[in-house]
Amino acid sequence: MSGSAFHRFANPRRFLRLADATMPWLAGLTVLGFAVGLYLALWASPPDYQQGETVRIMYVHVPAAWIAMFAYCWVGAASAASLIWRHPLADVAAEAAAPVGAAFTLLALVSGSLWGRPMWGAYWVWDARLTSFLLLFFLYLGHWALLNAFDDPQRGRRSAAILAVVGLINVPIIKFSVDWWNTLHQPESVFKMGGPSIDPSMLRPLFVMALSCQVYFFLVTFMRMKAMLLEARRQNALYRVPRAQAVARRTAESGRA
Amino acid sequence: MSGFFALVRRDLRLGLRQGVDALVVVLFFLVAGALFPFAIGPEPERLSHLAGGIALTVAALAALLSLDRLYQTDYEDGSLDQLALSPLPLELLALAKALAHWLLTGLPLLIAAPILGLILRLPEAGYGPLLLSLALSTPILSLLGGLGAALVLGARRGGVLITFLILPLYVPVLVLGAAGLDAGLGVGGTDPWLVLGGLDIAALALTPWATAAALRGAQV
Amino acid sequence: MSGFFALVRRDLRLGLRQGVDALVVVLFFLVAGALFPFAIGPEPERLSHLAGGIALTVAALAALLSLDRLYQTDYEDGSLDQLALSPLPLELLALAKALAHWLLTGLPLLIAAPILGLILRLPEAGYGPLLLSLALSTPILSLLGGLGAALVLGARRGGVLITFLILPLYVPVLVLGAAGLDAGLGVGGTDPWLVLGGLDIAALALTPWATAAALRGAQV
Amino acid sequence: MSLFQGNGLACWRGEIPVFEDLDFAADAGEALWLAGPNGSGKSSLLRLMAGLLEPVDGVIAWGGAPIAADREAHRARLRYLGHLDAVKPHLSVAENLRFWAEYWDAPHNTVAPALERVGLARLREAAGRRLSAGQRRRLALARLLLAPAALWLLDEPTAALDSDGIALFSELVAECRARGGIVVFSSHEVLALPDVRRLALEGIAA
Amino acid sequence: MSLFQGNGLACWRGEIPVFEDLDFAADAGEALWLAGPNGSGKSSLLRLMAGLLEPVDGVIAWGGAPIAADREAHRARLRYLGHLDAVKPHLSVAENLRFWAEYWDAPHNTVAPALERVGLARLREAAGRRLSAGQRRRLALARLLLAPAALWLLDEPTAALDSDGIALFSELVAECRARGGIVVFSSHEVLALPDVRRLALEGIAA
Ligand code: HEM
Ligand SMILES: Nc1ncnc2c1ncn2[C@@H]1O[C@H](COP(=O)(O)OP(=O)(O)OP(=O)(O)O)[C@@H](O)[C@H]1O
Ligand SMILES: Nc1ncnc2c1ncn2[C@@H]1O[C@H](COP(=O)(O)OP(=O)(O)OP(=O)(O)O)[C@@H](O)[C@H]1O
Ligand SMILES: [Mg+2]
Ligand SMILES: [Mg+2]
Repeated sequence: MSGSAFHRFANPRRFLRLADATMPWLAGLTVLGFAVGLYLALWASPPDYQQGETVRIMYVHVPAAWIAMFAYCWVGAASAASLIWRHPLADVAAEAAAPVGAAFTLLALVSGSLWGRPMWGAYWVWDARLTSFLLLFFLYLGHWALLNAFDDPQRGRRSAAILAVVGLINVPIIKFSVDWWNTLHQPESVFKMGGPSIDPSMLRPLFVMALSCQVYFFLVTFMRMKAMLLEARRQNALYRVPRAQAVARRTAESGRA
Repeated sequence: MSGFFALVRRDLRLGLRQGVDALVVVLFFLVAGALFPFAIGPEPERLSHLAGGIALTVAALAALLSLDRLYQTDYEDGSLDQLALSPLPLELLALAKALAHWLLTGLPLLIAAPILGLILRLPEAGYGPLLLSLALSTPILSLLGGLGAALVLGARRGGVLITFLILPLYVPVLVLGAAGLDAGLGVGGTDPWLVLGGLDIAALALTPWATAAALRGAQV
Repeated sequence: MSGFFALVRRDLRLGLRQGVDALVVVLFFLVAGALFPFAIGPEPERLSHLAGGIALTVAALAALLSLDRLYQTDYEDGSLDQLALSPLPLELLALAKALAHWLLTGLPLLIAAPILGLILRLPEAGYGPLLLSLALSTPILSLLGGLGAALVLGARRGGVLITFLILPLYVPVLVLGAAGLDAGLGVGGTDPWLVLGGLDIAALALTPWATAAALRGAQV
Repeated sequence: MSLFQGNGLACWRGEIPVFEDLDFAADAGEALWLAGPNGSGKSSLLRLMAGLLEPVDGVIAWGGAPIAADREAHRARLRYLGHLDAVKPHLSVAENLRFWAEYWDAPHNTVAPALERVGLARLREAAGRRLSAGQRRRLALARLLLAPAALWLLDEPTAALDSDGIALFSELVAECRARGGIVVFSSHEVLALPDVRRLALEGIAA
Repeated sequence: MSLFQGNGLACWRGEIPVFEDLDFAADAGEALWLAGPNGSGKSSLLRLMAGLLEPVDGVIAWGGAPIAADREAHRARLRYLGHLDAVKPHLSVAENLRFWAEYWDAPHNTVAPALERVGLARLREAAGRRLSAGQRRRLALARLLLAPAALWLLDEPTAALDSDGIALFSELVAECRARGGIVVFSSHEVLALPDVRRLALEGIAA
């Protein structure tokens, strides 16, 4: 579709109103949630019997990992919507959420590998879950790189959307194959991630943190969407031209022109 | 439908005319593969165990070499407009392009693979599985590659970008291919190849649509 | 002389239109390198042995990926005529092109190599040699590659043939680089690097002339 | 209500409006000349007509049915000639044309006459990259002769053509119109063609 | 014995003779118009004059000295404009021109006025690939304005230009000649330029 459609139809007053209405609440919830969550995680929860204090990394690590996966589904779904219904809002939703998801993925990777140092004595281990996350991170980066690889933003959005959808189909395949690959070549890690049972005293802070991250995700995404829409509207106004001026004069004279 | 084969024939002729692409691919395949004996130090037993995996990976990288040209030249000299303006649906166009790419890169790699096998001292039993894994995985690479090439049409730094987009998606194929090797060497069952075949069909069914969509997007 | 730097700047800008592009190049190496474990297994000791070879392979891949575009685009859009019609001698033009190419492919690799080493579990002692080998071999890849790219310009048969004499020249370079790794790990002497350094100087001294000649040949 | 017409067309390239609320109409056997300064949107309009671009607003219809409804049919009925000649440097002149013949299912035996007609018979075996600008343009024109099409969309067809070439072009147009075909072309120089409708674009002074 | 002249020139492209025993001569302030059918060798002759091609026979001399004797000097004194516009699609209009200014050591402050002159000031920031054919040609013309050159070699400079563009071109030629520059250009359409010498090529009917 021609690049302009983005501007012509990007007139989502309803979304902007919704965003303005919800964002204060989201912001408040985020602050509150993190305050409580971090307190529970860092002070009010016991150290792990075998991991000691390092277990507290989990309260950052696991929520980050969860949100990272959620965010990718969000991006994929939004992209699919933009390809099917051509609604620019979907484009914006995908474009806005992708970097946030990438950030959470990176957080999971870094926190994980910091965790791995004491656990596995190495910053990086080709553990199935780590690996599939590394790939997820690459998918995010590919999406982002494609978005920015063109002089014409609309072109970038379109390509990135297609890539995101293809990736969405591919993610489960990747996960499956990597797990299988990892069991094929017996992994040398003794520690099993997500051990059988986690003590409730650890679950509570974990969930509070997870919830806060979720809310935070929506907050940042909405903020970015709003900013992008306002920018689009500004440009749109920039190019609005009086119709009269635009009408091409048609001189249909027969005989030699 | 005749348009389909006409396009494949043309791309083959152009590929062989210029000559460079296909041969660069094979040379890279052999040269890069030949690096590893030095890197590992040539202890046969370790090498032979890795040979198949190395061959598969290097093949994947080699196939990427000629990708960014796949649509770019047609895009720049106006041919793509003409191609798009024919009764032949863009999906079939994408398929034809991918097929031509496979014939120009995947096939030569299959032929060169035994040579690399020799260099890497692949055990007798390893050749069949290696060829089978290659034969099953390279088509997916061409199909995915075609998608990548269409996605980056008109972008900067095409080649590198394609690689970056395609490889993460390609990992499952690689894993299955390698698993096939071990299976062939009697480590596991032979199912990896079945799964791989399934992926072949899936890619064959889906990528042309995505590629066509990407090509339409390029007409801005 | 200002023309020299203007050209380098332009090629860099074309390659790295935005900050993103630079990052993409670095990531490209990680993706390509991270591909190997999937085929050859995650066992650390195995990977650590292959790390060097993998890095060099990826280096060659990067050098080749962007090569055919080095002069082709300027040739096709008429820029090459304009470039040739300036006070700047063609030899310096060739040098500028090769330099830009190295800055776009060689340098990022040097930056990415340590990370690659990390995920491939390269032993502590390996980093120095790896970087040194890469630093010494990548410039030759760019210089030789530039020559090859210039030779295929007119794409007259001759050019193509000579290119196949050029590409194999990659082999000794990469092999020496690999040998350097072993040397660094105390397997052999350190002479490989001396030889590489010698080759660097030779390439720097000779390829610009050859490339310039090839470019003049393309003007038929 | 003519055979080929567009109403209230608006076109944007990138994020920039090119023209808005533009109408055109052509009936069988008519020729439409798009005139206007550089950047006024002639090429863009031709791409809209070909379906290579989507109008942001308005509809283009053939025989009353919007072309967006049945793209295959529209593609099959038109021939497009852009600023670029789509000549492959590494294929010979004959190979270049033969490919398009095969690709469009045109009979093989149309290739040689077409080359003859545009005056490239002598260069049949020459590689595409040896052609001069005008010769390349003639090769592009030869594509029009492979099979009769109901609609010709030609973007500056006479660019780089010498006087014979322009005369040849006028003949081709006349023949196409005699067949009942519609010819839409953009051109800066005034071509001596009998009764062409002139559609003047000014573009949007942004 | 004029400032810029060639005697007994023979040119082959590939294995084919294009023209033989061709002479031309131009003095300071003169303009030479190369006319001839497609494939007659206009572009080839311009490439010979620029030193991009070697004549098979004959010599081209500037001020009596063969240009082959001192290529650097000849390159430094001429500006060449080919069929191709040498516009980089991924650089903005301004960046495109600025690069050539830097590359040719022309003062930076010439870029903006040049763009102004050819009417691309408005598109300063637009990427090269967004330009229309004529806008691209105008950008190519802008290169001529970066620094005064003694010799302009222009291959169909007015291709794709609208009437304003052609008027602009005539002005540029007049100014260059007033400076004592020599302008050699090929063109199919007859341009309204005061006293131009016309050099007709027929090419070799091979
Ligand atoms: C780069 C490194 C790592 C990455 C990318 C990573 C990734 C993940 C992901 C994606 C999850 C959530 C999966 C799910 O719940 O379905 C997760 C959960 C978890 N990870 Fe990691 N991990 C990494 C390193 C580590 C390390 C080193 C440890 C411990 C030594 C660890 C312990 C855990 C635990 C305990 C959970 C929660 C279990 C569960 O909820 O199922 N992770 N990790
Ligand atoms: N690169 C080339 N290699 C070989 N032959 C060429 C090349 N370029 C042109 N020719 C041949 O040389 C002859 C003259 O070409 P040239 O481009 O000089 O003609 P021209 O007068 O510029 O034609 P036009 O008016 O179409 O631009 C043509 O017959 C062409 O086939
Ligand atoms: N691919 C593109 N992307 C974005 N904008 C474009 C693109 N092509 C053209 N434009 C812009 O659209 C406008 C119209 O371009 P178009 O090529 O239709 O003009 P034109 O009438 O054909 O001009 P010319 O006579 O020079 O061929 C121009 O201002 C140009 O800058
Ligand atoms: Mg146009
Ligand atoms: Mg010419």
